[in-house]
Amino acid sequence: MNQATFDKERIDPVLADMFIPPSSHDNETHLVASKCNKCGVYFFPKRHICPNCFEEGTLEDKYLSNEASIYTYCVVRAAPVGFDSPYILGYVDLPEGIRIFTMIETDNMDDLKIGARVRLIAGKIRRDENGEDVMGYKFSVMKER
Amino acid sequence: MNQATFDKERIDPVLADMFIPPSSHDNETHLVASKCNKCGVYFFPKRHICPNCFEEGTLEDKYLSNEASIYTYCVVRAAPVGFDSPYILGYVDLPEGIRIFTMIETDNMDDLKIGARVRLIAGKIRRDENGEDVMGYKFSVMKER
Amino acid sequence: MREISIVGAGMTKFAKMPERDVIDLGREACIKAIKSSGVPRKDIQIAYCGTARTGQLLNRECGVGQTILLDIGISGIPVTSVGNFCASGSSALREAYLAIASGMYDVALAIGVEKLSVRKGKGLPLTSDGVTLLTALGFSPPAYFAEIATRHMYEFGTTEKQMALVTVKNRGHSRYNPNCQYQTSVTVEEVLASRPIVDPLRMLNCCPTTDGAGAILLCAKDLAWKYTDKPVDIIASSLHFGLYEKNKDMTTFNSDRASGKEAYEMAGLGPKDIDVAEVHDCFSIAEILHYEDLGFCPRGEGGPFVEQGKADIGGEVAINPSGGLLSRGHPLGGTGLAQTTEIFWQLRGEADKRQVPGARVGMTHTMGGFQDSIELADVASSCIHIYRQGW
Amino acid sequence: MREISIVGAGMTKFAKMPERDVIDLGREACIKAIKSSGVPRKDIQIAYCGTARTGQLLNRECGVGQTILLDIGISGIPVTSVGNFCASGSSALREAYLAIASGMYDVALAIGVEKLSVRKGKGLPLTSDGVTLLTALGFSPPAYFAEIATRHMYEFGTTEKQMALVTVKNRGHSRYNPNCQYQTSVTVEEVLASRPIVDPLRMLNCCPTTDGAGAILLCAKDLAWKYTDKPVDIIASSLHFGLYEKNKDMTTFNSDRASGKEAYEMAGLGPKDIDVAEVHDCFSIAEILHYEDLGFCPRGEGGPFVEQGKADIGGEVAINPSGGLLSRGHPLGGTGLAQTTEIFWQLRGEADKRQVPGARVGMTHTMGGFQDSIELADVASSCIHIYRQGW
Ligand SMILES: [Zn+2]
Ligand SMILES: [Zn+2]
Repeated sequence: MNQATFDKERIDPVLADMFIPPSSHDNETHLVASKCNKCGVYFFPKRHICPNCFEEGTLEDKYLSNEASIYTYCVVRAAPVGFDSPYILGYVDLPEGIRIFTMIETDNMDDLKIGARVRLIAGKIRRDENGEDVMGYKFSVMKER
Repeated sequence: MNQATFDKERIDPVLADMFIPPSSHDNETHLVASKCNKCGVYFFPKRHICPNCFEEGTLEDKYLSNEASIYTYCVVRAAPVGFDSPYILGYVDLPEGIRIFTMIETDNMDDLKIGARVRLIAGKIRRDENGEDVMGYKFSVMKER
Repeated sequence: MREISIVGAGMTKFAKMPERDVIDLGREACIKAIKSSGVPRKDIQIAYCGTARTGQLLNRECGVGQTILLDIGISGIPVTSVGNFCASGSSALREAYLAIASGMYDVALAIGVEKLSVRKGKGLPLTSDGVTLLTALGFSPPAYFAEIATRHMYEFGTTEKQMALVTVKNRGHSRYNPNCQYQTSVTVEEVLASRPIVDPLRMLNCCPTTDGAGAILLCAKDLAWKYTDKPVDIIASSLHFGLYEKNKDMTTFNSDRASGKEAYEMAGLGPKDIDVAEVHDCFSIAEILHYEDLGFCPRGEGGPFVEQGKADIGGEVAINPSGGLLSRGHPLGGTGLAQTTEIFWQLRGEADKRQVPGARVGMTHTMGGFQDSIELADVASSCIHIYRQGW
Repeated sequence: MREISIVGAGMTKFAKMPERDVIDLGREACIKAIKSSGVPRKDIQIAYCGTARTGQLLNRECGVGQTILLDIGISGIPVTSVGNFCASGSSALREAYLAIASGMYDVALAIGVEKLSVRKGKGLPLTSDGVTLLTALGFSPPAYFAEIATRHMYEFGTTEKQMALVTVKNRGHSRYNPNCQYQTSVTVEEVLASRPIVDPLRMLNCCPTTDGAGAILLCAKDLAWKYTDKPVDIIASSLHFGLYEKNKDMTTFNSDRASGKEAYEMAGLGPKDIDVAEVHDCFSIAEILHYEDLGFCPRGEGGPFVEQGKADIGGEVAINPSGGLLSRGHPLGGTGLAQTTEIFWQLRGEADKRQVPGARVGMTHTMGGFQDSIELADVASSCIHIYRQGW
């Protein structure tokens, strides 16, 4: 998604601290994780204390990789209020040793499979009570080359 | 309260099964209790099974006495939404061996004391969201003769 | 530890009952449990009440147990509310069990109840407590179990037909259980033609929304003979919060494996010793994982296990002879003690046309609940009890 | 029964903290309790979390404990939510105590937490769970305690000044407790001039709305020495649902009398043996009744007891040296384990300027909750623990 079309005002407040949307400085979307400078482990979303080291002050903000692969997925057809069905949910594996729950989009349902490569984007997640788009991060299935 | 001025439509649904408001047949208000035909004990509000006898089918509907005496009381000055402060709450003792929680009204605060005689009436309890009166039962302090 | 026996059990019919409240349901289950037990009410020394959603749905977060007991003439004893998502009723049983095991109490009552039919959003999946982040991204419990199904199908070749067969088996059992919300059989074709909810799960792969209650009277085993000549012993009680790990294998529930392992060790038994089990078939794929996680079959063989009839009454182990959650419905806090009631009846030979022949050892299993974790996936609780004929 | 000791305790400051959520509060209390204890996290085998209103206020009815623990790297153990109105935190401690007493677990964590400042109706009295009928008639907890006050004044000549002196005493203690919401002293005149809430109770007779958490680490006494050379033993734990009776004397709480009697018997001690007690002064009149119901003075003499300084630090028994609910505030599920934390510090001599000299035996007491009963009046739960220096 081009930053020109991305309205930061419409980001779901619940997700706001979890990612950096594209901007005029940086056309990429970034997930913001905590990395422990003692044990080296990443956590997403950010944590208050490293659960391994159990010490204050070992966590730093880090961007996660923007490419991942699908561990599993499903297609939601009976959607919660505000979500347009069908939509895809799944878990994707990142190189930092993290698997995260996310919405997934694809142009072609045939490309949706376990192991498929996906790329982080910012985009519409749902509609609010007024029918306006609510934005967040999600992953998009990459075209095979 | 005269039945002519009592609007049954405005009875709080939560209290509706607990009392009979005055009508053209009967100018009195009545609290409807359960009486166990086995152990003889009264319960108010009505119960589904006698807690003493623990058998189905021993309970019958009975009207309670309309006069009682104040066991204790308080004057509410910080009122919940819909209630007009100040108002009086208390526990009153009935001849059937029942003490019940109720709103109390009086023309003269000097008459409000432990042991004072009170009489059952139907009347306004609170206002709903639209400011309309919501009706129920309460007790009124009787003039000393 | 002290040996503990169940001496009475009772449950309401499970159904959508708009005219009945949660107190009314709990009262009926308690009256049935007490009257079936021969235990005088004055002997009951402590009670626990399991609920998962009465605060949010009915503004009754505490005191449900107290109100139910007051209604049947019991007051003055310790009463505590217990919550653990779908294992809330089972957790109430477990706290009652621990209270007797401590030696401080001899006779306890466990209640589990819920009224789910009042929730808004009819036809939409029930969400889990406190999962704000997940919900913002479109999460629901059926989506979670559908993701598990996708991966299980990928790794082990599990089929939609095998998932359908779980429903077919359990709905078949339900024909003989008047306490179920659904009491009719269905075919594989009907399951596969039912409304898609979250691919690969369809409506008939999902348990329905229901109201209901169960109650269990238990006591120290040495007192059980005062009340009954057919006590059912609780020989294991285990509970585990999910073992949340990075990159956890999602085709298995660590929590269930941990609870199962502990329960078998405590009972001194193994999966082959279980004659009848009521397991948490909230979705048909869940029951397939439970076969594996509870050791009834090897990893990945849950699909063939149901397909070959090994989970039937008369198979290797009778799974969900009551009809399970898929037939009875799933009123969160109500489910666990309905399961225990079924096993109580099964082990006493009182299960009528759905009786598992020769059932001597039984198991109940509830699990569920989600943490608001984007990164770590498991369920928030898994509770297992093992029971044996005590006479 | 197994002997049980507390080896760690922690609490947050109690205050209105709009920027902090219930998980954040619970995490801080747990980290403090664990770090104060020397217990490695892997040794913790079971946990209970007490909350009373997180479902209704925060849509988190189950799983608060799991989420807190996940945040500090603990998963896979049994975790259960416990509710009991104002005694929810104390009930979590009690379940942890029973779990260890059963012999099934050796080390347990009890958490109590609540975030009340999010509730709507600022300045209005907090209502109780599930009291639909009472609420329809204008009920609120301060009204109930005001009715008790009216009758107590009538029967025993208790005065508004005596009630004010409870507040004056507790607010006086609060000056030395940095964990209290209010940390300033007040005079009798200020109490009597404060805003009327429900006659005869005024604003300063009522505890404030607050957020906060406490956490307690406990273990079998024979293991305590591994972790600390100053364990605090729990020598009694009792809980009672009100004894709902017709025409019950409302100047005494049957539930408190039952819990007190049982706790003293279990401890083998009497009221004279208690050096320091944290009791449930939700309203000043309540503390006066507690003096009587817990046996610190005869029936009807609670007013003179406080007036004569017998409840002061240095008096017959130091009541609420922390400042009590009247100073600390009362976040329902948070209160009980803040009380236990205070007693842990008092018995270890770590209570700084509010230290009760020579305190060896302590008590905590929480009570509250209402049933939707027009006819029968009592509170829904009363929970008492007695503690003794364990070294
Ligand atoms: Zn670390
Ligand atoms: Zn009777």
